[in-house]
Amino acid sequence: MTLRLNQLMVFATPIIIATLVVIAPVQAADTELPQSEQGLTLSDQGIQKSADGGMLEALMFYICAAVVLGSGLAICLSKNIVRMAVYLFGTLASVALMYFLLLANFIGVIQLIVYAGGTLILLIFGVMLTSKSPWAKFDVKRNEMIAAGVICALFAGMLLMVVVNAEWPLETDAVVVGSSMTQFGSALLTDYLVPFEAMSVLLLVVMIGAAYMARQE
Amino acid sequence: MFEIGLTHYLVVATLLFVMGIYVMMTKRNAIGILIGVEMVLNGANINLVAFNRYNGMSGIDGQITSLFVIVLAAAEAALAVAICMNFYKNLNTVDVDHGDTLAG
Amino acid sequence: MGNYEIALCLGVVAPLFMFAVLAFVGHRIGKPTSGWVAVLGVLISLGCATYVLTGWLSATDKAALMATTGYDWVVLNLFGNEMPIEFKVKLDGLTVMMYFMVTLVSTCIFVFSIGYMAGHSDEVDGQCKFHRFFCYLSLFEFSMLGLLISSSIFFLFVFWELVGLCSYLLIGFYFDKKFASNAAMKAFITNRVGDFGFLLGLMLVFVFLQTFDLDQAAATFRNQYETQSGIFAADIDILGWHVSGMDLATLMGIGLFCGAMGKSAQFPLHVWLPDAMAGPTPVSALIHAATMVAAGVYLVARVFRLLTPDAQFFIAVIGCITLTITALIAIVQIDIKKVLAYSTLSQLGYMIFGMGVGAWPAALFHLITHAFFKAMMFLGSGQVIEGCHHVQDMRKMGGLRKKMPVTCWTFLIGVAAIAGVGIPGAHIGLGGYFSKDEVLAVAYERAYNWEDRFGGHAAEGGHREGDAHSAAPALRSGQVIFASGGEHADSHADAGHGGGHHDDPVLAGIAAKQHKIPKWMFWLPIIIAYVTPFYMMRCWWMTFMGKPRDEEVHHHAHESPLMWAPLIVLAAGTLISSFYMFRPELGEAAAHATQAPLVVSVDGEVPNKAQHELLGLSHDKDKDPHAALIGIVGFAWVAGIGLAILIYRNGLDLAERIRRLPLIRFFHWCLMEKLFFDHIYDTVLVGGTKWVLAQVSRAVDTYIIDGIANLLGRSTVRIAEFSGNIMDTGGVDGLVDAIGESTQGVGEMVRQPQTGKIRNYIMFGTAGAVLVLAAMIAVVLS
Amino acid sequence: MTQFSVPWKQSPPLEHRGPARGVVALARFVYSAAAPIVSRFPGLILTSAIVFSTLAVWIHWELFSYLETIAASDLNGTAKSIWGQSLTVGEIGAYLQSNSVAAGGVLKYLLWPLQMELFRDIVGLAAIFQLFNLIPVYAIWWERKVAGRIQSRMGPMRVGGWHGWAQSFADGVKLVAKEDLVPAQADGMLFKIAPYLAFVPSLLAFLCFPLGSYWVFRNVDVALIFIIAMVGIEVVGVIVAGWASNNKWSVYGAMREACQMVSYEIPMTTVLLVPIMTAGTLNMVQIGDAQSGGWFTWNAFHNPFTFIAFITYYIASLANCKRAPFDLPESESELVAGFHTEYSGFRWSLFFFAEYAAMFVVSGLAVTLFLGAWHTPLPSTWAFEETSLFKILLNGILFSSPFWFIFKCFIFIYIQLWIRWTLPRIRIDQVLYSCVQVMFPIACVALVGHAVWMVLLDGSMFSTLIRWVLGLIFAAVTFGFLSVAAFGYRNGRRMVGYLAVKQLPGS
Repeated sequence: MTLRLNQLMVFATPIIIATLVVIAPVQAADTELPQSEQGLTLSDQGIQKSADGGMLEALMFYICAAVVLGSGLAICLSKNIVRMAVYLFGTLASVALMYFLLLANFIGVIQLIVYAGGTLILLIFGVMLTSKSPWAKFDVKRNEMIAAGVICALFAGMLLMVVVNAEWPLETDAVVVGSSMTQFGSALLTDYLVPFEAMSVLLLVVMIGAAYMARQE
Repeated sequence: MFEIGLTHYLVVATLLFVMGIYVMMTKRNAIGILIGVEMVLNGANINLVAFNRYNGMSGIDGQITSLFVIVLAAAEAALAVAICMNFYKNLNTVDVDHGDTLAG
Repeated sequence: MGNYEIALCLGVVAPLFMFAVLAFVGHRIGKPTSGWVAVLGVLISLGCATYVLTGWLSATDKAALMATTGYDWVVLNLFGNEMPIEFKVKLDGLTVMMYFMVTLVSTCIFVFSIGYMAGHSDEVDGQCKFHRFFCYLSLFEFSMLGLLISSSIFFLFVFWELVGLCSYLLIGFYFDKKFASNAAMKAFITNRVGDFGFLLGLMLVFVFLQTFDLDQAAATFRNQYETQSGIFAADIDILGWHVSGMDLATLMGIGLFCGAMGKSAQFPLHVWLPDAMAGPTPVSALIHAATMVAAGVYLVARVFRLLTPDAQFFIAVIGCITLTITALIAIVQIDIKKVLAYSTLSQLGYMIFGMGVGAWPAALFHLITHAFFKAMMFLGSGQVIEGCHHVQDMRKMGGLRKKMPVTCWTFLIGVAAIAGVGIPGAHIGLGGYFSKDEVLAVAYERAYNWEDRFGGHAAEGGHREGDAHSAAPALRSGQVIFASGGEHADSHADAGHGGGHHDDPVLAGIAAKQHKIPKWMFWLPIIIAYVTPFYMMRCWWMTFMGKPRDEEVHHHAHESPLMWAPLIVLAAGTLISSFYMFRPELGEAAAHATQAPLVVSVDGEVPNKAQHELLGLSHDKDKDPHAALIGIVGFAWVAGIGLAILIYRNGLDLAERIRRLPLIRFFHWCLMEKLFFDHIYDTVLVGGTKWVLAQVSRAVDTYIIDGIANLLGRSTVRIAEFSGNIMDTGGVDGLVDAIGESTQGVGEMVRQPQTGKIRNYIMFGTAGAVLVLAAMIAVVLS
Repeated sequence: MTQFSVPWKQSPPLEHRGPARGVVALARFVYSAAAPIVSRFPGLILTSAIVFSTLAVWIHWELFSYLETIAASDLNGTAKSIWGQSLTVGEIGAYLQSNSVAAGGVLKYLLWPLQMELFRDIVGLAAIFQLFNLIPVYAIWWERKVAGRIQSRMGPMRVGGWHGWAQSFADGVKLVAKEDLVPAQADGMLFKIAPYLAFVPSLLAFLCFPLGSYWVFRNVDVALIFIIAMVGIEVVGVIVAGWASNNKWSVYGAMREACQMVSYEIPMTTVLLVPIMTAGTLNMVQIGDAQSGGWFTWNAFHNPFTFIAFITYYIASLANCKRAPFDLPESESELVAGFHTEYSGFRWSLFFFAEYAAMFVVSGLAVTLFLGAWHTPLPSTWAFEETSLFKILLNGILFSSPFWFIFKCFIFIYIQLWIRWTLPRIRIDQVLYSCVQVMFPIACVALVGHAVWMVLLDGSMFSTLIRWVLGLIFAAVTFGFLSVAAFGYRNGRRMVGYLAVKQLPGS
């Protein structure tokens, strides 16, 4: 009977990932419940925490950024399409965590349910439908990779230069109350009604078009 | 250092964006290019939400725009996968370099 | 929402639900069952209608019931002020009565249809049309009830179009037969003509009154008249024709009436209704006799408060013409359904005429009674047609009394009702006896008693309005409005008994403008009142009495219980509706529906002695219109029916001999040709359009296209000579070669980056972006 | 250990090294020591485990609120930061002395760390995690018992003494100890990471899941969408597992799972909008508290459309946690266990943890959104004033408590098991047909109809009538079911034999 240590690490893994989500100020926007009813949830300090307890937020942010950039780099370097999809899952999930950090809960969960739950599965599905050998590798010529790397390095350098040196006049550290469902609903049905309807029409068209294109003759 | 501001998020967004472009350039698999597109869109989205958080006002315009971006990305992915399947049906591969039959 | 509103809405939605069920799974439900599904839907509506009716009749504070809650369907921002289009349930006596009538009649007709369509819904392109028929019927039921409960002209128009659509679908139900589809198209297009006028009127309402709600519109209208603002202050040019004030208001009223003209087939647009008989007979009974064609009258009743005296006079004239010519045409028809169709037209003419002369409750009362007995007669004719296997020619019938007794006697009740059988002087009679009598009584008032009723005290109002003649009637007119029906005083706030409006300057100005209708507009309906019994009796006698003229038709004739049971119900409805069941409610509804500045509503019931004194009317008997009418038209039914029996007593030969008489022959020919309306329309409208189009296209073809072609040809020849001799041999070749070479070279050069690989394109694009960014940064830094 | 000749390179068997050996020894020791005890007092241990865990959470909550009162009473009442410097031990001690609490000297050292949010979160996480582990363990054991009953056999009877209640623990120990096989042709990294991708989301779904109006670890305003997203993300692990196994059956299972999940999330989310519209919020605590007025105020009975929505949601949720009759991805008979054909040992058990946790989650959603979350049929307005611990307990038993929530959830889990062991599996095309052409239209009808209902006749006499009628129908059905079950239980053994004979061919 052989036993491997990494099997026992499984008990640590979910705890770590869970703490990521948990300690993030997810519930910042939840201001309806009075403080006494919070029970185990400490959501009543969510907002102040994002204001003064900067250490934790910084820690969270750096972890998220590390996961985003790490998995992005992995996508760049990987040659296996399914692995790329799984790395993309890491990217999407940690971007959702970043949304939580930015007090955009709704966008975060929408990112999770639409991107990670829908789009990603669609991608993997497409991979399964279109791959002949289990993992076909399409190698790129080295000089192409070098050229692409150089161009992207230049691009990134310039963009970073702009981003870092720019004086953002709007940047404040004001405590912002996170978005609430009410805001979203009213905004979508008043100010953004036309884009909203256009979006629905577009989704219909895309559905029909995709079904038409992917049909089997 | 411990004070996370707008710039931190913008840097992350920029790097993600550029990585997406790199993926689009160097992956010959059509789905790989699609993955690159998704990364680019995510980078843009982080910008939107970050500006919305740090502009000192309590509006949610940036978040709504990013919501639209996400929806569009889903639609685009569905259509792109359909295109990939047609590509595969016609050329029997998903290598986009074989898609140059119209090149002069 | 109150329970009554919920009940009304439920009654409207139930047929819609059944429509959805039949539309989606109808073909699975099967042949008899889908019919019963539709019947279930309409039964729900009937239950709701009964609930509301009982509640209404027993209600003490009806004003409270009328106050219904609405929901803003959409809010238009118009001229800076917000104008909500509100969805709101209209709940008043008229709605309740009509709702009950429609649901009751349509329940009977639905049940009848199950028996009727069993033999008539043949397969078309592989699928049975049975469920489709009931699908359409349910949709029609929904639209009709929605039309009744909608309280804003906008939604009224929406449902209006919906019933038009249903009538189109149902007339063209046998769309595989040419005449049916043609009739459907004819009906639809004719209705469009009317609805165009309706739309114009709607736009005027929208622009000037700036509300679609009926009550608000009426209030605004009255207010604008008082302050001489809004539409009365308007002053516009239409195609150089200068229109202003009262004329514009009149135009608005006439425009709204145009819709009614189309739907209820009034004089210029009446041609579609006879052809609409191409549809199944239950459809003719439900849509083209009882409910939809009456919707026009209902519309006029609803917008009554927006009508100016001129508009009313126009309506009266139209109704008068319609009822005359159609009744005359009906005399000579031999198709049993055509006879009924033309008599329907004539009765509709009566209603519209009554509306025009201001007999608001009388016209609606006639509408309801007519709905019952005409639906019954149509069902009877359907029974006959079904029994005789699609034979509609009355000359082939006869002697069906033995074969289908129930149909025969119920049909006879209908004939009696439409002929206005009754004992004059006593309150004993059948539907038409009361309702038509009221319409005629009002016409008599307007034609003869007008000055006598109002001319008495010219002195009082003299100082109010300019001319002494018109002011005094104003007072009385105000009184006459509120004297109509006894019980308005409690139901309407500012309606005092009698002299409630003694010093109302608004009303003072009004009756001055009310026309004293010319005598012929009273006498033509009288004559028609003589004609009506004749042709109805002729129809009945030719069908049921006498000896069978076609043996095998007579041999097959039969009737089925599923189909004569509704006849019994409708006959009972006829009897009940005749005896003043609906009358008081309508009289009361008139109080609310006619509170308008420009309207003098004369209730058909002539005031009793007390009211005579109250109104200061002259007491002498010959001024009592009813008394007068007894002499004039009281025994018309005896004459008409007697004449019919006399002629058709034994067979058709006597009628045939009469037809051969020289002058009669000419008239008969004209009437057989329906007074040439179809011919005129075909030649003038259709032919004219075709001719104009032909001319235009021919002109374009000849002068423009050919001309251009010739020009091009000639110029080409010239240029060819020129270029061939001079240019071509000259520089052209060298130039062409040069261009070719250079194009090739450029192409070679440009082709290099066009690798056709999308990744390279992305790369180039990014490189370009990098360059642009670099340039921008350089600019910024420098 | 004999060497089989296999086409791929074989990994050499490993000896225990380092901590692994210690862990194995520890597991052996624990089981050998615990077995005699647990087999003695099985029922006691079973109940006391649940009761004590709940009590522990409750006590923590009391302590936290007590500490909050201390912090509120503090003079320099600055906001507590995570590092917890705001309250020193001395201040706590002073407060305790001022309130003359006995044993304050010891208590202050115990109270001090509790003000650290990290510490609180760790405690809460421990509770959640323990719940998350207990539920699948007992659900698996229960499924085996139910299956046995339905098939007229006994199910596990040995391990642990009373009805083999400890069977799952024994299986767990066995699975941990089994060898961790990775096929040589498989994509190793993906193969190893896939079970975690399936396991972690279904754990995260518990973080925002309220067991009671106070019993929620994170009270998020978007909890509902978060949970649905987690249930949906779980599928990624399954697909990756099926793909990485490099096995035809597994890939089929994975693709089936992909179509099924992506298509069934549409009607499920659509009908979930109905209770959201009713309650007007996405916060599950508020949705639950909105249904506290007795059983006829539960969302499922609000109007016919919500009832339709409830049924539709339950069917869609079956497909969503791939239970029968929608268990195509792991159909044993066709696809040899589908996506986890190649898995063994601990990674295999992770999939089962994830699946049973997902079952609990979807049942919990059904209970919270439709069937009056943690409330009893009695209206909460009759509840006592919570003056004493006894009255608190009485309220919990009579009116609302996590016990009721878990109880309802297990009823629905039982229905899932019932369906699984009763209905046959349906074909994949039937699955997709029933989603796209049956359930999605029904869902849309329910949504639109409910919206119209809310606009037109919400709060009218008519709607109240309808609500009562529906509630009474549901109560009658429930009562009938319970009576039948009671009859079956009273003469269960005879009934079982009777059924067995009845079902025999030729009887």
